[in-house]
Amino acid sequence: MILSNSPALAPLSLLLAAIVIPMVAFRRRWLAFPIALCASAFATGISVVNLVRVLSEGVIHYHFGGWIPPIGIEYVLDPLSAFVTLVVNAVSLLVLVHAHRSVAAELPDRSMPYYAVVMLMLTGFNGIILTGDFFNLYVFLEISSLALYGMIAVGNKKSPVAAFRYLIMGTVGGSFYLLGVGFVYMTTGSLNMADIAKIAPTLYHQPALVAALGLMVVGLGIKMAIFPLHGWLPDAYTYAPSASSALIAPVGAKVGVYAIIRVIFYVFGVDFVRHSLPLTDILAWLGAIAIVYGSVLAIAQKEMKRMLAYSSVAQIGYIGLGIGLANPYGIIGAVLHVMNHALMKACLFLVAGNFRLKLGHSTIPRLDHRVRKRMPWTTAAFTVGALSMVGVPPTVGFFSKWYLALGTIQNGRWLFLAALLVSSLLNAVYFFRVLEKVYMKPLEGDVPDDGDTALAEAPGSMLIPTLVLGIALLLLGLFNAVIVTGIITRIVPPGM
Amino acid sequence: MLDFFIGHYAYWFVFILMAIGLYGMTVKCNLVKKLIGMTIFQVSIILFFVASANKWGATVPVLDHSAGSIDPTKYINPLPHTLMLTAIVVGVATLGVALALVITIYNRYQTLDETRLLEHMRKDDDSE
Amino acid sequence: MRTHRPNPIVSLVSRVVSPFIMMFALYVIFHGHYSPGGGFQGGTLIAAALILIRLAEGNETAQLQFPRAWATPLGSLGVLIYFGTGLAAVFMGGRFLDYSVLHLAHHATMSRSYGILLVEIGVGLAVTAILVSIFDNLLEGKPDA
Amino acid sequence: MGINTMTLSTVPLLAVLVSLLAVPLILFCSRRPNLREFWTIGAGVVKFGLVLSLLPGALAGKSVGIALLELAPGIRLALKADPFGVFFAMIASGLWIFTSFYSIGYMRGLGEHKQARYFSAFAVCLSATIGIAFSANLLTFILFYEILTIATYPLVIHKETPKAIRAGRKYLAYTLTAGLFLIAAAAVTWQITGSLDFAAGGIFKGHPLAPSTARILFFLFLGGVGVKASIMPLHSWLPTAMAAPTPVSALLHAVAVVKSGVFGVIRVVGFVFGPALMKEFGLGRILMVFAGFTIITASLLALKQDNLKRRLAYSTVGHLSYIVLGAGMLTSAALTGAMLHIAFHATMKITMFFVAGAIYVNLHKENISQLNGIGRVMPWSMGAFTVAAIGLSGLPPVNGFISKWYLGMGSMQADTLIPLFILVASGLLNAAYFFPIVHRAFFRRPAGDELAGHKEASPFMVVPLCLTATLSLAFGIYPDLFFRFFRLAAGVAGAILGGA
Repeated sequence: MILSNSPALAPLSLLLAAIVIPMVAFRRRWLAFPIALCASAFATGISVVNLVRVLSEGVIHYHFGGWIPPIGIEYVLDPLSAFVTLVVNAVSLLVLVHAHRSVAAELPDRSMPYYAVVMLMLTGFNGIILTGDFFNLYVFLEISSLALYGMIAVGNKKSPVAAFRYLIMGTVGGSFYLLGVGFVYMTTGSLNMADIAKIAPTLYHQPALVAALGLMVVGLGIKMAIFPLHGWLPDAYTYAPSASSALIAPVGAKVGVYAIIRVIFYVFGVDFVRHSLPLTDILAWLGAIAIVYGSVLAIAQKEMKRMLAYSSVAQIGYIGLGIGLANPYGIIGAVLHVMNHALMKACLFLVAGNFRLKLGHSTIPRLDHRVRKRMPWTTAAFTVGALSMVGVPPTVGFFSKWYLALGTIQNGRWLFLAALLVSSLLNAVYFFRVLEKVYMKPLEGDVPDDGDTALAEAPGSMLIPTLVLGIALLLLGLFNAVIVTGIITRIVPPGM
Repeated sequence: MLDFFIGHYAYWFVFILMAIGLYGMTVKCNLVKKLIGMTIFQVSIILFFVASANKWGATVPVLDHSAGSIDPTKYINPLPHTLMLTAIVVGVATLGVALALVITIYNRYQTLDETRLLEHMRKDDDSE
Repeated sequence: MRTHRPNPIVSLVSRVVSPFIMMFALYVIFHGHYSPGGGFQGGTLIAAALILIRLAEGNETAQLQFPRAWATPLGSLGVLIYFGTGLAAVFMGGRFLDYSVLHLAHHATMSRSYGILLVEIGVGLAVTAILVSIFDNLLEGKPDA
Repeated sequence: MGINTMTLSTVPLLAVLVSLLAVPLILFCSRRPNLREFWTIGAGVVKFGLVLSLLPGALAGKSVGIALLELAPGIRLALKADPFGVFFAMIASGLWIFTSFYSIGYMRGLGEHKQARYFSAFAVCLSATIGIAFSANLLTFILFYEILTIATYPLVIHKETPKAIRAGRKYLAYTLTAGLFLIAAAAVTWQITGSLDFAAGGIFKGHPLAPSTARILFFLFLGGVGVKASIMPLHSWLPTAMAAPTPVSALLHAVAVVKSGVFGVIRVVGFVFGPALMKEFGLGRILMVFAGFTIITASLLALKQDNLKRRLAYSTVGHLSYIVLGAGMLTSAALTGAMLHIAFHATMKITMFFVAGAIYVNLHKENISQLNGIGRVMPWSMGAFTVAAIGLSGLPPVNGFISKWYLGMGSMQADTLIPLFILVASGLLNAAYFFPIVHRAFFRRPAGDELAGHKEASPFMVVPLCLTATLSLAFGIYPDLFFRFFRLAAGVAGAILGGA
C-alpha cells in the first residue's frame, strides 16, 4: 500500500502536517514542531525510497484517483524529479531541525502558524517537482509562493514591504506562467506534460506555442530569480527571519529551476527550443551576466544575509548558464549545482542563523576573532561552506564548476568559461573578507578577550545540522561521481 | 486583417485589461492601487481562459439526457472553467495575504506610498 | 467599524436574507457533485452570508454567530475531511482520491459520486472558514502569520 | 603508463595521509606542546620512511599506485608513485623533518601564538605536496594543488599584522587565479583527449592540435603552474609572502609550494604536452624566453634588497627559473639538470632561510646591513650559509654546481648558447649578492658591542641547518649518494624524451 502510493506520499504527508498542526497545536503550541519534523522526516524517507525505486524500476507514474492521463492528473517520478525531491526534502529537514531554536527566539508567539506555513511551502515544492500536469504545477507554484510571502513577512520591521514586493512580482510570474499554460492548452488541447511532449515537437512553427514557451519561462524565471528578474530576492532573504531565509534560499529558487528544466527539455524538447526561440542562448547569457553581477554586488554588502542573497543570484546564474548551454555537461553541471548550492547555501544561512542567535546580528564588519574562539564549530562549517562556494576541491562547489566548464568548452563559449572562473575569484573576495574577520584579531583597537561570557557555541539542535551540511559538502564532493553517473547522467534529456 | 481583429475581439479585450493591470502594478505608487492592478491582471487571464472555452452555439456543459445526444460540439468546454475556479481561489488567497501585508505596512509606517516607504526604510537602514 | 450605528432596514434585510443565502449555499454544495456548483461556490456563499451579518450587525454581535477563533480549526477540519476521504481510498487499497474503492455504494460510479460529495462538504467548510477568517483578520488589522 | 597497468600499492596513499592524520592529533594536543610536536615529527619520519620505501621501485623505473574513488566520470582520484613523483616526494618529506625540528626552535624561541594552527596547517601542506608529487592525473593534481594553496594561507598570515594580511590577500589572489587557469586548461584537455592521466611523452600524443589551440592551452597551463613556480611576471607574491614566519618561508617558499610549481611545469612539459608537441609549436622556446628573463631580472632585483629574506626570495625566483629553463630546453642533460636543481636548490635555499630565521630569533635582525660581524657570534650558522652561497653561485664542490653543469650541457645539446650565457651571468650575479653577506658576517666588525653576550642560536635550529648544509656539500661531491637523485633524474629525463 505504502509502496504503490509512494510517489504521492511525500507531498501528502507534508500537507497532512499543514492541516493537523493548526488543529492539534491550537492549544498545545509545543506540538507544532514535532509534527512538522515528523512529516519532514517522513517525506525525506519516502524520497529516498522513491529515488531507489526509480533507479531500479524506471519511471513511475502515479494517477490520482485512478484516472488515466491525459484526463487525470498524474505524478511522474523520473530520476530528475526523484533526485530534486530528495534534495529539497533532505535539506529542508536539516534546516527545520535548526529552525526550532531560532523560531523560538525570533517568533516566540507565532511558532504554530509558522510551522503550518512551512509545511504548506514544502507541500508546494514537492507538488511542483512531482506533478506531470501543467495546471497542477501552477497551483502548487502559487501554494508555495503564498507560504513564502507569509514566511518572509514575519521577519523584522521591513519584511512586510519585502514580502509585498515579492508578492507582486511572484503574482506576475505566476500569471505569466498561467497565460503560457492557456496558450499550450489552446494549441495542443492537453495539460499533461507527457502528452504535450508528444505533440509539441511537431508544432514549432506555431506562434502560439512559441509564445507559450516564452511566457512560461519568463514566469518561472521570476520565481527562480534569474538575473533581470531577481529584484525581489535580496530584500526578501535579508529581512525574513533566519529560519525563513535558511529554508527559502537553498530550495526556493531551485524549484523554479527545476520547473524550467522540466518545461524546456522534457516538455517542449531540445529540438523545439532550437527551432523556435534563441531561448537557451538568452538563458546562458543572462546566467553569465548574473554570475558576475551577483558576485560583484555581494562584495559590496555589509550584512551577511544580504551578501548571501546576492551570492544566490550569482549561483542561480550558474544554473541558468548550465541550462542555457543545452549540452549534457551543462545539464549535469546545472542539476549537480542545484544540489550543491542547496547544501552550500543552507550551510551558510544556518551559520548566519547561529550568529544571529548568539551575537544578535550577522553584520560582517562587527564580527571579530572572538566568534571563532567561542563558536569554533560554526566557524569551521562556515569555512567549509565558503571554500565550497569559491570552488576549492574536493568540496562539492568545485565539481559543479568543473562540469559547467566542460559544458562551456564543448560549446566553444570562452566568454562563459571566463565568467565562471572570474566569479570564483569574486566569491573568494567576499568570503575571505569574512574569514579574515573571524579568524584574526582586529587590526586597530583592542577588543577585550573576555567580558561577553554569553557568547558561546550554538546549541546542539542548531549546531548538528550545520555540521552535517558542512561534512556533506566534503563527502558529496569526493563522491560526486557516484551521484553523477548513478543519477544525473540518467537525467540528461533526450535529444542531446 | 479586420477579420483577425474582430474575430478575436474577446482576446483583444483581455490584452487591454492585462495592459491596464500591468500599468497599475508598475506605475502606481500606492500599494492598494498596485493590488488593484494585480487583480485586474489576474482577472484578465481568467477571462482569457474562459474565452478560449467558448464555442458558438453550444450550451452549458451539463448533460441533458432529454436532448438525447452527448455530442461534444453542443457543449462548451468545461475544463477551462474548472481550472479558472482554482485560479480564482488562488487569486483570492493571494489578495488576502496581500491585504494583510498592506495593513501591516500601514500600521508600521503610516503610509502606503511606495516612494515614502522606501525613504522610511532607508532611514531605518541608516539608523541600524 | 467602531462608529457603527445599527440601521434597522439594513439589519432587518440582512437578517432575513442571510438564512436564504445559506440555504441556497447548502443546495449548491449538495448538488455540486452532479450539477454545476460545489464546495467552492457553496462555501463562498456561506461565507458571504456570515460576512453580511458581520457588516450589518457589527462585529461584536456577529462574533456570537461565528466566533473568529473557530475559523482556523474549522478550516483545518474541512481540509481534513477532503484529505481524509482521499487518504481513506489509499487505505482501502486504491490511489489517492480514488473514491471507487470506498464502497460508499454498490456501484463504483455511485461510490465515486458520494466520495465527491464528501470532498465538496470538506471544501465548503474550509472555504467558509478561511474567507471569514480573512475578513476578520483584515478587520482587526493584523495578519495571522 | 596508464593507471590500470601500474602495480597496486597503498604506500603512496599512506604517505599522503600520514600528515593529514596527524592534524587532529596536533589539534587535540594543542595544550601539550611536547606531545603536539611529537606528532609532527613522528608523522614526518613515517612519511619519509614510506616515501623512501618507494625508491627501489622508482629506480627500476616502475610505478606503483592506487586508484581510489571517481572524482568525475572517467577521472579517478588516483595516486601513482612514478620515478619523478618519488623524486619530488623524497625532497619534500625529507626536508619536512628538518623543518619540524627547526620550527620547534623558532616558534618557541619567539613565543609565537597559535602554534597548534601553525603545525596543523603545516602538516596539511605537506600532505598536499606529497599528493601533488604522486598525482596520477591532472584532476588529482589540481585537487592537491588547491588544497596546498588554501592550507598555506593561514601560514602566510600567521603573524596577523597588517603586512601579513596584505601578503595573504596577494598570495590568494595570485594562487587562486592560477588554480582557475589550471582548471580551465584541464577542462580543455579533457574535452580534446578524453583523458587526464599523466603519461611520459604527453597526453596529447595522438591527438592533433591546431597551433592556436596548442598555444592558448599552453599559456593556460603556464598561467596555472607558473604562479607557484613564480615565473615573471607572476612572481610578485613570493617576496611579499616572506611576511610569513621563517620556517614557512624555508619549507614552503623554497621547497614545497614553489617546487610544486616547477614540478607542475615539468609535468606539463613532459607528461601533458610531451616533447614532440613542445618542439612542434615552439613552446619550449617560449618557456625559455620567460625563464631567461626571470633569471636575470630576479638576480638583478635581489642585488638591491636589504631585507635578507626578500633577497633570498628574489634569489629563489631566479633559481626556480633555472628549472623552468631546463624544462624548456628539452634535452636529456637539461631535464636531468632541471630535476637535480629541484632537489639541490632545496637543500641550499632551505639552509639559507634557516640561517635567516636563526638570526632573527637570536638577534632580531632582518636586514643585511645590520649583519656586520655576525659570523663571530654564530659561526656554525654563517658557515652553513657560506656553503649554500657557494652552491647557489654554481661553484664546486657544493651541489649547485652539479645541477648547473648539467643545465649547461643541456644547452650545448640543444645547440644554443644563450641559456649557457644566462646561467653564467646569473652565477656571477648570485655571487655578487651572496658573498657580500658572507663578507659582512665574517670580515666586518660589528657596530659597538651590540652583539656582545649573544651566542649561537638554539640547537633545535642550528643542527638542522648544519645538516642541510652538509647534505648540500655531500651531494656536491657525490650526487648519487644514498637517495640516487642522479639516477632517478636521468631515468625520468630518458622516459620523457623516449616517450615510453
